[in-house]
Amino acid sequence: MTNELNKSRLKKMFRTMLISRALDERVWILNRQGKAAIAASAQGHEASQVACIEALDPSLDHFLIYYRQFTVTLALGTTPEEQLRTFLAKDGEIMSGARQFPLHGSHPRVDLFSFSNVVGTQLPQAVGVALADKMRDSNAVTVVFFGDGAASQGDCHEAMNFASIHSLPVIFFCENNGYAISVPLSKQMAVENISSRAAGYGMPGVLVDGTDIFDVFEATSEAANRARRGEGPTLIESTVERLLPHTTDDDHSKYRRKDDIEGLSRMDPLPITAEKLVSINVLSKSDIQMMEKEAKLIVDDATEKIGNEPYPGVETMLLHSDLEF
Amino acid sequence: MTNELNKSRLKKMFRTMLISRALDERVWILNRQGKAAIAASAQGHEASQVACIEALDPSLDHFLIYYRQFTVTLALGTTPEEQLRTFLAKDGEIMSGARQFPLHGSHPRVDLFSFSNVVGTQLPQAVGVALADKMRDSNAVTVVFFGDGAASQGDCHEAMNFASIHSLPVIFFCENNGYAISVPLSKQMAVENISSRAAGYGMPGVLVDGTDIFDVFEATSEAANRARRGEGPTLIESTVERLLPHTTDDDHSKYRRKDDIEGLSRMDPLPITAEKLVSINVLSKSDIQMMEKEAKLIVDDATEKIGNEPYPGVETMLLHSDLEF
Amino acid sequence: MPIVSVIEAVRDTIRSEMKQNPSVFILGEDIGARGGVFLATDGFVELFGPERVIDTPLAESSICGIAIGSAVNGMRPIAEIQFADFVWPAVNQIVGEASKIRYGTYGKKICPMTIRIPYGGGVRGGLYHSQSIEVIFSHTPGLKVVAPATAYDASGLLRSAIRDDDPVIFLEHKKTYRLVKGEVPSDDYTIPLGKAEIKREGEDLTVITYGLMLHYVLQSAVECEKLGISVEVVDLRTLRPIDRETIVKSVSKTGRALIVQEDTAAVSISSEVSAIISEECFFDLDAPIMRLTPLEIPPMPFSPIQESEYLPSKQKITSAVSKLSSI
Amino acid sequence: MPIVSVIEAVRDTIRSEMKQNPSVFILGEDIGARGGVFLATDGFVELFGPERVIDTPLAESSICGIAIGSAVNGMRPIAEIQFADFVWPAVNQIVGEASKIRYGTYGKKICPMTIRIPYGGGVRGGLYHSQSIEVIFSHTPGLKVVAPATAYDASGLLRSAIRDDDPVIFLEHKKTYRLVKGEVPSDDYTIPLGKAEIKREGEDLTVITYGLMLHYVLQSAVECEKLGISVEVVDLRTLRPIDRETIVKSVSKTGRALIVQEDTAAVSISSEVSAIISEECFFDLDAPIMRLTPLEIPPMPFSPIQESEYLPSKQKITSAVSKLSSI
Ligand SMILES: Cc1ncc(C[n+]2csc(CCOP(=O)(O)OP(=O)(O)O)c2C)c(N)n1
Ligand SMILES: Cc1ncc(C[n+]2csc(CCOP(=O)(O)OP(=O)(O)O)c2C)c(N)n1
Ligand SMILES: [Mg+2]
Ligand SMILES: [Mg+2]
Repeated sequence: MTNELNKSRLKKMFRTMLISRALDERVWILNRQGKAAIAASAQGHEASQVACIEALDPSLDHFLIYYRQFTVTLALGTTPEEQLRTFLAKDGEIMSGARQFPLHGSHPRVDLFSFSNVVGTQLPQAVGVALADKMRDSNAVTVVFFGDGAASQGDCHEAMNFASIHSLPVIFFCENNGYAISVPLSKQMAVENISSRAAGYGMPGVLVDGTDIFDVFEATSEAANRARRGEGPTLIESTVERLLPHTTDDDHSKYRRKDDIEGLSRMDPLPITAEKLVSINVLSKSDIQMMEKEAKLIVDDATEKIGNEPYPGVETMLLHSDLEF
Repeated sequence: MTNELNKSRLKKMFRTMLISRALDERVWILNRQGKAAIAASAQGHEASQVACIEALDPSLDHFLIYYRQFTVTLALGTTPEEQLRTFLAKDGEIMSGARQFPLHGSHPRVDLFSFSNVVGTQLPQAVGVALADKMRDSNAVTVVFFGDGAASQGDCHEAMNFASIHSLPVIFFCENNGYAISVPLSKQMAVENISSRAAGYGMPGVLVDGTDIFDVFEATSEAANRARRGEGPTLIESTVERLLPHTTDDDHSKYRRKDDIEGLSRMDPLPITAEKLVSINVLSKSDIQMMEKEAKLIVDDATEKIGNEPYPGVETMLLHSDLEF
Repeated sequence: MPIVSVIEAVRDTIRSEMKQNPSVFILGEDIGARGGVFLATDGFVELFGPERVIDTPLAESSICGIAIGSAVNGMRPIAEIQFADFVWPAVNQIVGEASKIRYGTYGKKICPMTIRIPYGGGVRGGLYHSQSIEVIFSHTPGLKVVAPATAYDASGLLRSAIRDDDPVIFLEHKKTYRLVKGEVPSDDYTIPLGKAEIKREGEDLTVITYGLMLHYVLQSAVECEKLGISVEVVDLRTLRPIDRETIVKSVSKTGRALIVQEDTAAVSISSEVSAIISEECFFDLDAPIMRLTPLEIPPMPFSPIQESEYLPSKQKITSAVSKLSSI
Repeated sequence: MPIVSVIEAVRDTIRSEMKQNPSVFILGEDIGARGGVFLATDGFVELFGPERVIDTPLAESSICGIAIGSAVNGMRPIAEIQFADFVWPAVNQIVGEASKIRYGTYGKKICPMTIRIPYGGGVRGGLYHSQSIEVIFSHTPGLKVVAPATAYDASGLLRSAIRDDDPVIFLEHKKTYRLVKGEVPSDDYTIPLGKAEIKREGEDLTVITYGLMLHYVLQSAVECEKLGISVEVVDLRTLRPIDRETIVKSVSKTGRALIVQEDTAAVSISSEVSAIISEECFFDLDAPIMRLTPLEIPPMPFSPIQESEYLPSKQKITSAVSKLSSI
C-alpha cells in the first residue's frame, strides 16, 4: 500500500501540512491581535490528518470533522482563504455564513461537515450517513474524526455498536492527543488505548503513530478497502501531541508539567515528516525552505485580502431559518 | 467459595426462587383478570438473581434494580405481600406509593432502588452511589442490574468507564436473556458476549451460566471481594432465558420461532436447581413438593389479603411534590 | 370513506409513503417482527425488508443521530421513539443538532426527518409511560412539532411531516390510538403544518387545546351548549409554529379564552397561547385568560384513582367554561 | 463589604460550602488543575484534593447520573456543565430521573444536588456557546431553577441551592461573570429560592426580567426616567418556582407589563410570566402585556454584528417601554 504514495503525492501532502501550519500560526496571532475570536490549533495533528485524507477519495467519500481539523479541510480542497475567513467570521464565510465557530458547518464543494461544537454528536451522524450509502449501494466511505475526549461520550459507544452490527462503511478516526482540554488520558479511561475498545464491538482497532504519514496512510487505506468491500467499520487511533494549548482561550502550563511542554517539539510532525521525506529523497532541504516560504506567502496574501472584509450584516440573519419566507 | 453455600442457605435460596415463581405466575393471572395493569416476569432469571444476592450483604450493600428483578427484591428481604402490592398498585404500596410501575421506587428496609423505567439510567447512578461510599470509606458494594438491551445505551459506556477509572466498588450485573423485547442479540451487537466489553474499560468481565446458582454465586462473591479490596468494578454477564414474553402486554410468538419457544423450558432454572440440590442431597423430592405447596400458600394468602385493598386515593397525591407545604 | 383508528391512520400513511418513495425508511426499537409496541409498523418488515425497517439497539440518542446522518445524506428517515418518556436521551441530537443544521450550514444541508413519538397518559402508564414532552421541542427554532388529535389529521399531517424538508417531531397521543376513530380518505391528501383548525364553531367562549384533550373539550362543548354556552373549539394541531392567526381570530370574536392541556402548566404550550392572546386580543378580551391543566406534579401516578384525578376531564372542562363565561 | 465579580462570588461560595460541609464535592470537566474554563474552581484541587474535586471524562450524562447516585447516597454534589449548550446529553438524567426521585419514591429518597451551568450569550459564542436552556428545566416538576443576575444574588442563591434537598439547576450568565460586580457580605447569608426581587421601584410600568438582561433593563430604566416614565423592575431570580406574588403585586400597581428575556419567545419563561399576569392582573391591566425577545432563530450568530442585533439592548428596551407606556 505504502508504495502508492509516489513523489508528487508526498510533496503535495507536505505542502498542505506547511500551509496548515502557517495558517494556524497566523490565526493564533490574529487572535492575540483581537481579530479572531477563538481558534483551536491543529499543530501536532498535521501528519495524521493529511495522511488520512490522502487515503480517501474526496469526490466520493464523506467527512465529518470536528474543530481541530484545519489540515483535513485544506487537504480536502478548501482554500486557505476560505479557511481564514472561517476564523475571522467574515462575510461570505463558506462553512456557516459566519454563524458558527471556525470549521463548523458544511462546504459547497467538498462533502465535509460538522454541525456543532457538541463533542461526540458527529459519531452517530456519520453512521447514519454511511447507512444511507449502504441503502443506495454507494461505494462511498464515511470518515468521522474525533478526539480522545469524545471517546468517553455515550454517543461514541452507540455509534460504533450500530456501525458494526450493520457492517457499515465507516472509519472511526480518533486523534488521540492525550488530553480533553486539561483532562489527561489517565482520568479519561483505565485502559492504555482507545483502539482496544474496538474488540468489544466486533471491529478491528488499529493503533497508528500519528506523526508518521506512511503509517497513517496505510492503516486508513486498509480501513477504506475493508469498508468498500462491505466488511464494515474500523477504529483507527492515531496518537499525536497537541503542541499548543487547547484553544487560544487556554493556558496549558496550568495543567501540563514544564518538561512535558518543553518536550512537545520532539513530536512535531513537520520536522519529523521533513526528515523522512529528505531521507527517501522526495524533497531536498532547499525544497523545503522554498515550500515554507510559499506557504507563508499564501497566508500573507489571504490575510491581506480578508483582513478588511466586513462581517456579515443583519440582512442575512434570518436566511435559512423558521422566519424565512 | 462455593462451599460457603451450606445446606440452609441453599434451602433458603431455593425457597425464594419458588416463592418468586409462584408470585410471578399469580401476577400474570391477575393481569389476565384485569387486576394487575402490567407485569414483567422474572421467570427464567430466578437462579441468577437469588445467587447474586446471596453473595452480597443486604444490610450494607446497595442494589439498583430494574423491572425484571422480582426474585432480587424477595431475596433482599421484601415480603411477598409487599411485592404483590406493587403489582396491584394498592394503597400502602411500599416502593413508590403506587405512583410507579411495579418494582420501581425504593424500599424503607432494604437499600434497594430503581428510579425509573428508562433503561440504562441506573448505571451511572450506581456509580455515583459507589463513589459516595468510596469518599466516606464505606465498605459497601453497589450492585447494578441491567439487561442486554441496556448495554447498548450510552449511559452504560459512560458508567463503566468512570467506575473503572476510579476503581469504584461496583458490580455491573447484566442479565442477558438474549432479547430487548423483540430485538435479538444479533441485532443488538456484533459480538458474542457483553462481558467481552469489560476489557475496553480495564475491568474483568465474567461470563456465568445464569441457571447455575453455584456459578453465579462464585462469580459475584469474587467480584464483591475484589470491590471491597478496593480493586474496582467487575462486569458479570449472566446468561438466562426469558421464559415468558417481555411483559403481560407482549406476545413473543410474533418474533420467536416456535421451536425456540418450545425449547425454553430446558433452561428453566427451577427444575435445574431442584435437580442439583437433590443430587447433592440438600433437598429430597418430597421436600421440594412441600416447599412448592408452601410457596403457593404464601401467595394465596397474600392475594386474598391484598385483593380487596383500596387504591391510593387523591389525598396523598401531592405528598413529596413541589406542591407540598 | 373508510373509518379507521388513529393507529391505523398512522400505519397506512407510513406504508403508503414508503411505497411511493424509496428514500423513506423507518428505524426504532421493536418496529420489525414485533411491528412496534403499538403495532404502528405491523407487517412492514415482511413488506419492505429489514433494510428499510431497521430494528435498532436500545439507544435513543443514536436512533436520532443516525436518522440525522441518513437524512443529510439524502434519505427521509422516520424514527420511532417507543414512548415519549424515553426521548430524553435523544434531546441532544434533536434539540442540539437536528434543529440547527439548516441554519448552521447556511442552508447547504437539510435534515428531512420525522420522529414519531407516542406520548401522553390516561393509559395506566405511571410516571414513565405517560409523559408529555412537547415543551422543549416547541421552544426550539428549527424544529416543527405536530400533535394531531384525530385519524384524519394524523394521516394528513404525518404525510406532510414525512415530505417536509426539516425535522418534524410527530406526537401521537397513545390513548387516541385505538379510542379515536374517524373517516380518512384513501387518497394522498396532506394537511399543511402550522395550521390550527376550528373543530367546533361557537360564539361565547374559545377553548384552545390539542391532542387527547380535544375530545374531552368537544364532549364538554355539547354539554355547555345545553347550559346555554356556545363554545368555539380550536385544535392547535401544530405546536411549532403555533398558528397565531386562528387563535387570535377566534378569541377576538368570543372575547373569552380557556386553554386546556394535559401537560403541566408552568412554561408550557398553554403559557405561549395565553401570551399570544394577551399580545394580540387585549382589547377584545372580556375576561381573564384561563388555563385548565394538571397540578405541578410529575405525570402521572400509576394509581388509577390518582391518574384520573390528575387529568383534565369533561366535567372539569365544563365547570371551567361555566366559571369563565360568568366572569 | 468587599466588591466582587459574579464569578468570584460563585467561587467563594462553593469554597466556603465545601469547607463547612464535607459532604459537598464538585465534579465536571476541567474543574481540577484547570480550575474550570471560567475559573469557578480555581485552586480548589490544591485545597480539597482530587477526591472532592473530580475531573470527569467528557460525558455529561454520566456527570449528572453520578451526581444523582452520590446525592441519593448522602453526598451534596455540585456538578459543573462546562457550557449550557452541552447539557442536552444530560437531560435524561436531570429531567427524566433527578426530578422524579422524591416523588417517585414517595419521599424515601432525596437528591440534593446542584448543577451549575454557564449559559447565555453576547460573548461571541456562536450557535454552541450562547444558548439559553432554562425552558425545559423550568417546565419540569421536581426541579428548581435559579438564574441570578448580580454577585450578591449569585452567592446567596448558590448557598441556598447547595443546601437545598432537591435538585437545583443553577444558571450563571457567562457574560455577567466578569462584567458584573457588586458588594457581597462575607458572612453566611442565604437568599430563599423562589423569591423574585424588585430591583428598582417605579409607578408607570413593570419590566420583568432575569439574568444578563436585568442590567440592560436597569440601564434603560434610568433613561426612561429621563423620558418621564417611571419603571419598576422585577428580577425573577428563580425561574422555577416562579414568584407569582411579586409579579402580580407589581403589575397590579403599574397596570403595564413588559417582559424582557434573552431566550427566544415561543414557549418560554416570558410566555409563563405573561400567562400569570393574564390570570391574576386582568382587571388591573391598562395595556397589552408585551414581550421583548430575540427573533425565532437559533441563538446566536458568531458574526459580531448579527450577535448584537440578536440580543435585546438598552435601546430596544427603552423603545419598547416608550411604546407600551403610550398605549
Ligand atoms: C459535549 C461537550 N462537552 C464539553 C465540551 C467543551 N469542550 C470542547 S473541546 C473539549 C475537549 C475535547 O477533547 P478531545 O475530544 O480529546 O479533542 P481535542 O480537543 O483534544 O482534539 C471540551 C471538554 C463540548 N464542546 N462538548
Ligand atoms: C430508554 C428506554 N427505551 C426504551 C424502553 C422500552 N423498553 C422497555 S424494556 C425494553 C427492553 C429492555 O431489554 P433488556 O435491557 O435486555 O431487558 P429485559 O427486558 O430483556 O430483561 C425496552 C425497549 C425503555 N424502557 N427505556
Ligand atoms: Mg484530545
Ligand atoms: Mg434482555
